[in-house]
Amino acid sequence: MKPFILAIFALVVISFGANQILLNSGFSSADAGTSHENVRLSN
Amino acid sequence: MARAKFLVDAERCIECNACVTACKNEHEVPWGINRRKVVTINDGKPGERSISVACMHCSDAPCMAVCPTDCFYQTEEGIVLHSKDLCIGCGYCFYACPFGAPQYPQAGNFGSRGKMDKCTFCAGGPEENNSTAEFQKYGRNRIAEGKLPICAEMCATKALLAGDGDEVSSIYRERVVARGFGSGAWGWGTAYSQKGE
Amino acid sequence: MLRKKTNGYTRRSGRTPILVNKASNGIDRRGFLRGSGLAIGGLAAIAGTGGTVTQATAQSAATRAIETIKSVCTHCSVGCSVIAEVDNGVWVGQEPAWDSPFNLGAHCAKGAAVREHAHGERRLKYPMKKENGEWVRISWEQAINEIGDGMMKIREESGPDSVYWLGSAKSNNEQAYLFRKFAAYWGTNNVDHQARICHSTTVAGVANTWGYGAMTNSYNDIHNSKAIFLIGGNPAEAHPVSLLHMLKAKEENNAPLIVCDPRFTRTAAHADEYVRFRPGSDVALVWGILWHIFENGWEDQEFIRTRVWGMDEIRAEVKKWTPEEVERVTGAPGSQLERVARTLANNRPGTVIWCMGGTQHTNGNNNTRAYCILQLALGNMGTAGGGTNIFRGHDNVQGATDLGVLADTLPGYYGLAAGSWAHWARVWEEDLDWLKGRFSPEVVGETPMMNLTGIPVSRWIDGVLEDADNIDQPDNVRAMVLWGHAPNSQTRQKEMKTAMEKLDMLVVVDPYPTVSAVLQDRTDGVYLLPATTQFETRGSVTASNRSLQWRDKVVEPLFESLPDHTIIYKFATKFGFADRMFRKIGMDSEEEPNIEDVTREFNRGMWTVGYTGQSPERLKLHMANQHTFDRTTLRAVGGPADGDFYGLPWPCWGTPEMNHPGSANLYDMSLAVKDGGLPFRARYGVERNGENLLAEGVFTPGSEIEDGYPEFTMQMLIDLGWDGDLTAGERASIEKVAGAPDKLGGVNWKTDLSGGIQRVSIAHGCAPYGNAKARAVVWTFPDPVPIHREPLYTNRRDLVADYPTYEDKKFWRVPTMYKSIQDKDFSTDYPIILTSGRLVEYEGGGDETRSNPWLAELQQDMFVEINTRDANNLGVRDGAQVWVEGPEGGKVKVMAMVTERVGEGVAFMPFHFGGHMEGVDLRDKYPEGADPIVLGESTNTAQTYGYDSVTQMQETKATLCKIWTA
Amino acid sequence: MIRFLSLIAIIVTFAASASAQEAAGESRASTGGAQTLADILERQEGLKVDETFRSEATGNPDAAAPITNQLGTLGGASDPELWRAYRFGSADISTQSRGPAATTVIQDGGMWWLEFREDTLLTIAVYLLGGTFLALALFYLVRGKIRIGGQKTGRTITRFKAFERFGHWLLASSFIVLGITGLFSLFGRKVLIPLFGHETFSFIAVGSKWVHNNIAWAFIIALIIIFFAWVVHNLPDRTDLRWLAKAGGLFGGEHPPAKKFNAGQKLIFWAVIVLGGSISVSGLSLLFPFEYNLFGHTFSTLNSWGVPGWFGASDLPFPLQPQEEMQYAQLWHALVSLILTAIIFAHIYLGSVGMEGAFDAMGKGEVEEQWAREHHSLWVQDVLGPDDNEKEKV
Repeated sequence: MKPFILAIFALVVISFGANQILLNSGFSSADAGTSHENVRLSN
Repeated sequence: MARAKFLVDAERCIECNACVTACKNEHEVPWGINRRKVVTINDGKPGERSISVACMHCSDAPCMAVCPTDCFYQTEEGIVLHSKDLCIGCGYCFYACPFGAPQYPQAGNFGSRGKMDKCTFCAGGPEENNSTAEFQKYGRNRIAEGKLPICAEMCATKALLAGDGDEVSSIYRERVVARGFGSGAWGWGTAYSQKGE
Repeated sequence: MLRKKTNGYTRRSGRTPILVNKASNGIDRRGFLRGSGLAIGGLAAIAGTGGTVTQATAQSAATRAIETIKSVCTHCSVGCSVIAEVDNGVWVGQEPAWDSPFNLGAHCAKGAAVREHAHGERRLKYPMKKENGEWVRISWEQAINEIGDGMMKIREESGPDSVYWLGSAKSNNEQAYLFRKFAAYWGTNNVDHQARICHSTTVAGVANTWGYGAMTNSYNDIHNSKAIFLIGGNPAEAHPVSLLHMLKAKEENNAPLIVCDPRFTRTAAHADEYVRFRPGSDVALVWGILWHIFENGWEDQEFIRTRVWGMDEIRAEVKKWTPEEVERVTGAPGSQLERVARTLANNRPGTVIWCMGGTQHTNGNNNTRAYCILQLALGNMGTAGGGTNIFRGHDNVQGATDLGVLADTLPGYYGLAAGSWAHWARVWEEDLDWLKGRFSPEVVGETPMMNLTGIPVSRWIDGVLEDADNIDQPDNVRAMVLWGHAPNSQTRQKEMKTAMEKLDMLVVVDPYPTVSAVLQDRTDGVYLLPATTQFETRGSVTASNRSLQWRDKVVEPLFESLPDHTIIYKFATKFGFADRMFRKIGMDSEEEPNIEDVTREFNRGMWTVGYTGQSPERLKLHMANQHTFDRTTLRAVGGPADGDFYGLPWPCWGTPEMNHPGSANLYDMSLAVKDGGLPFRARYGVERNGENLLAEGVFTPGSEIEDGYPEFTMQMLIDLGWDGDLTAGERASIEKVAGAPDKLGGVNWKTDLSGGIQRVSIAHGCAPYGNAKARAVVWTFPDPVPIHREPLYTNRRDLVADYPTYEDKKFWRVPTMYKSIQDKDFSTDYPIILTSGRLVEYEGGGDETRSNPWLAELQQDMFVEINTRDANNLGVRDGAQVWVEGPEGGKVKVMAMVTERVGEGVAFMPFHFGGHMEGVDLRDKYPEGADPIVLGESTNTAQTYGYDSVTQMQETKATLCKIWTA
Repeated sequence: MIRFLSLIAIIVTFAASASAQEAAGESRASTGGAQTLADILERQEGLKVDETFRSEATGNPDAAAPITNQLGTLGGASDPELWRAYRFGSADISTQSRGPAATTVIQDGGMWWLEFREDTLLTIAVYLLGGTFLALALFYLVRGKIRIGGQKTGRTITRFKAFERFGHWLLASSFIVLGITGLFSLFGRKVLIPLFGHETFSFIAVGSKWVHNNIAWAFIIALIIIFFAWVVHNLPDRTDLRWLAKAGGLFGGEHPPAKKFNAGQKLIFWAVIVLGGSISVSGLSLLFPFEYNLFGHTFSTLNSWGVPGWFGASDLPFPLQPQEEMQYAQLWHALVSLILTAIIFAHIYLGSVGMEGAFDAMGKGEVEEQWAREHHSLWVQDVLGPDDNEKEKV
């Protein structure tokens, strides 16, 4: 049964990991709609 | 019965983007979200014409039909609004919308596109009229104040008309007659088909 | 499911269906709108927020009332009213200003986004100085003291002329007036502002043609035009709301809209006729049109006979401009110009509109006079629907010009002469000798520095860089004060960088750091002082049509910023003449002068242009009753301001008590002077070479002199026996001005502080300034008859021989090159013509608008427009990065926009960008958090030398460049 | 003047759209190229109307007055013609808005898509999944549990290493969750909202969407693991033919010899790899909207091969507007997922209730030797070498 438990665990880890990565990889519309070399948005 | 409609007079639109900034100003719309946009045909060439596009508040709105959580509703004036509490940001309304009106805080990553945002015809949302909650989620509710959408009200050349459809169309008719040329009516048939009425 | 109107989530308490208010005041508005063709559709269904307080509905109403404050947009010269909704001091919303006759609720992208000023995230927040290369925050006191001491030191060593006071078209009238007065008290004529590089050639050319250098009619009056001839302008982007009025004429009068421009602009996209011509060949083009008019006898002979002098000399010149020659020079086909001429002849009155496309040339004054002559020939002057509608640039560039923030005049265009100084000294109740003492004792030729024209803003860098022996002042400019000026709006950026670094001290007074903060590599001696925007103070502002509007304060000054007049007071105090300068002006607070008092002070002195009747009270009355003014005539129909023209467009003669309505359309002889009518001004004497310069038997209604007449003096009143009409008080005042009985007759309508002479002459139906002809030939100018001259940097070497530029000369204190540049041939290395212009989202140097996220998002990349054919020949793809280099070596790295908008061999760049220098991003040089959202190369880094032969206007519309992929 | 221009344009358009002319016959000419009564009636009946007479009437710049002429600025197209250009996506459009599909002014695939999605797709789902379920139930009743024929040896042999089982379970668990959450978003509005109401369902939907989008990565990873773990054992060979011939002995009779994986398992394997792969790819294009457009290109290729023709169908739509790309991606994703789900039903059946001793393979990894001999005789020989009993029996 160990591999099964392991798989479920991996499942959870991968899901949360993926979500974190995607959230912080510049997919916000603000990022997408910005010409980065000429623009500074953040304050 | 009033029927809220937009109409763009391309003979008049000068692509000044007042409608765009007025909207951003009125509703504090963040960078990257474009409830309204101005598109130009034949830019820089003879025949250059522009129109201002936002949610057309269709009679038979595809977004309402497709929404998996059924978060849209239509007011008595035919204004298509939605509840950000119910919205799950799946993006389906964007795929269904003929005019590309829905906007999302997250461009990519379907996983977290965030709550959909779109033109409300300045009619806010389901919350209490002019409440803080309503303003934060949907922006000002001008309709409840007896006013009309700010984009049309501030249009530099009165090219963008908004309000009761009969009113708007008769105004437009007068113009075309005065002009003696140029039928600039746009999007009417597509957005306001009689289907279901 | 689909058609569900409501569901569980659609509770809408107290909702108001769109049509609820329809029955109320919707009807009459709609009625009006239908008539005016400005119908705004469903908007008719609105309860307008006319009053001062809007009851916000639902919850908000329960807790508070939102105050609505009326101001005026600070971007262009249309003068759109801004309705600000303020909630406990916070600017929370903008409403359309339906009542404003100028914008009827409309705004452009900029006007619709002005509320961002109240956010001011990227504003300059407190005084700063550069210390060993770092920005350091300092207190106002420290700033004023350090700057003041530094200037005193320079004054000791090099004289007052070594400090340059560069003012602004962004000031309101009161601040502009104080600024000019301040420069006078400091003791220099080295004071100037943007008008120099915007419409100075218009002011000079037009004023010397018929008297006043301003828009003769109004945006609204275009409603009456039967034809619209627009040259060198792109109002669809630069003055978007003016299109509201132009399109009305186009649609309702079927007035043909003719656009002449090297670019197929967004305005041209709405034109009936588009004439593409080579940049810098305006005179040739206009003469080409006039050629057909004269050939076919379409000119208005009677008008010319009675009201124009010198048209024969023009005919002689125009005769040379056959269709073939015109096509050779301008590239515009003769057949088209023939049709344009016929259109103009068949549709009268037509209006002529021009902007910086016509003014910014080495022969700009020729261009502007040529446009005027076209209208004179057609007899379109002084009539509703006609006139020269010159669209000014900045919101108050007209006012700042009128109030003399210029190196060559005092407020009211009083020239730099003993008499003028005496006049203003009387207004200021200042000791003239003390004032003289403030100036450098040096003399240039016969002229004392006090009367010597200063260095124009376009040349301040030469005032720094030029060898001191070559300039007509004791020493170089050593301290530069940029008070509301974007340096990137000026050509020769690289030389400006050098100049900024050579200065002892660089002072920037502005709501934003501006490019001045980052252009130079100084490690110290730079001060940034935060000024407020016009929404944080109050005062009057003059729109392009000469109407004055009153701004109320919307919000308190942000951060540590102060209004300009307060900063002026601080400096005046530091220099020890505050009590003298403000002796007639009350104080709102310890250091803030009372704005209304300032208005009243210039009311007492601005007789020449009739800035005397516009008291604060009258202006506020107009703002409060905007709805009573007719949208076309601008005249109030009933109401408290009954009969007035909106904003009392100058000249508004006499004292406020005289209640003159202002003059909506200049030189309109169909109205009596007391009702706003006027003839042409008698400004150039009564005769020239034995020919009469006064009008021939034409005069305004009710004029007791039924012929031309010179400008009024006391002597004239006496001779006419009208001096008896003067009140005792007026006579006393006139005698006081005269000083001695024998000088009494010399007092004239411009120097009489009582306004009596004006009042009496108008009472007798006469214009105080006389009744004369317009002059088509300005014998005092380098080119009495406007002629075509090739740009300094021209790609048409074959034309240089026939149409050479001027000889090099020295004027405005600095040596100026013409021929010595044109003699060199750059056309092989730099084959493409480079021109520049505006974008709708940005304004001026753009520091303000590029800091506004709502605008910045729409224009994030500086670009250059290249014609498709050129692009393909150069191997440039749309969207690619390219280098654009001017013949003086300045180059910019920008994005290519391949388009048909520009013709073959022509490239265009907008001038609003800054913060990049030759490919280098200067963002990190801005003070923390004060960098604009969008930065980009300034076109002026590549733009070149070249200045108008009369006004030193910079040449930005016709130079050369080469382009290659980066 | 403009009327004149548009007239020219319309005439020109006629020449251009001759085909449309024939289609509509005289009547269209009689309306001056505008709608005919027939068109209107067809549209009202929701029939497909040939729009070419409109879509091609978008003016003619070549017929325009040169720019140096009066009205040359209008560019040879009347406003109605410009609107048609907008409407049918043939306009040369620019905008300062940077959002996705910003230059698509009108796309009309939406209605078709959403109707297909909530009618056809749902029907397919019901029949496919329901059908498979019933079939298996029926099979169970008829065939019952497939027991181990011979005497149990009590000895076990290792069938799957821990790593293999890990991969399998990662794939299995993620697939099940994805399947369920996927069905939520598909059936939510029709089934769950009426049950739970809007707020509750929205809450569920938010969660299931989050889960669906993020577990997807686990699925993709697992897919890769099992592919490399088992691909060698799943290459088809001769034994598969015999196995298939005897239908794997599912319906009684001798169990045909098989290696580690019998043909049936191989089919499952490849189904999972191919369909699962396709689901992953279409899923990615849904995860990153408008980033990867799969269908426009595919369709044009298929058209170029004339594939639609083989089925007597008209060409597949091309080019596709951005939104349409996403619509097809969504439909494909759902459709293929449903098919795979059905297949996996069968797999789960056999791996659990359907067959005695099968589950241990993935559960423990150890299988009863006798079970192995019956179902994977050849594999057992590889592992243990020939067995004596075998000879005696023969």
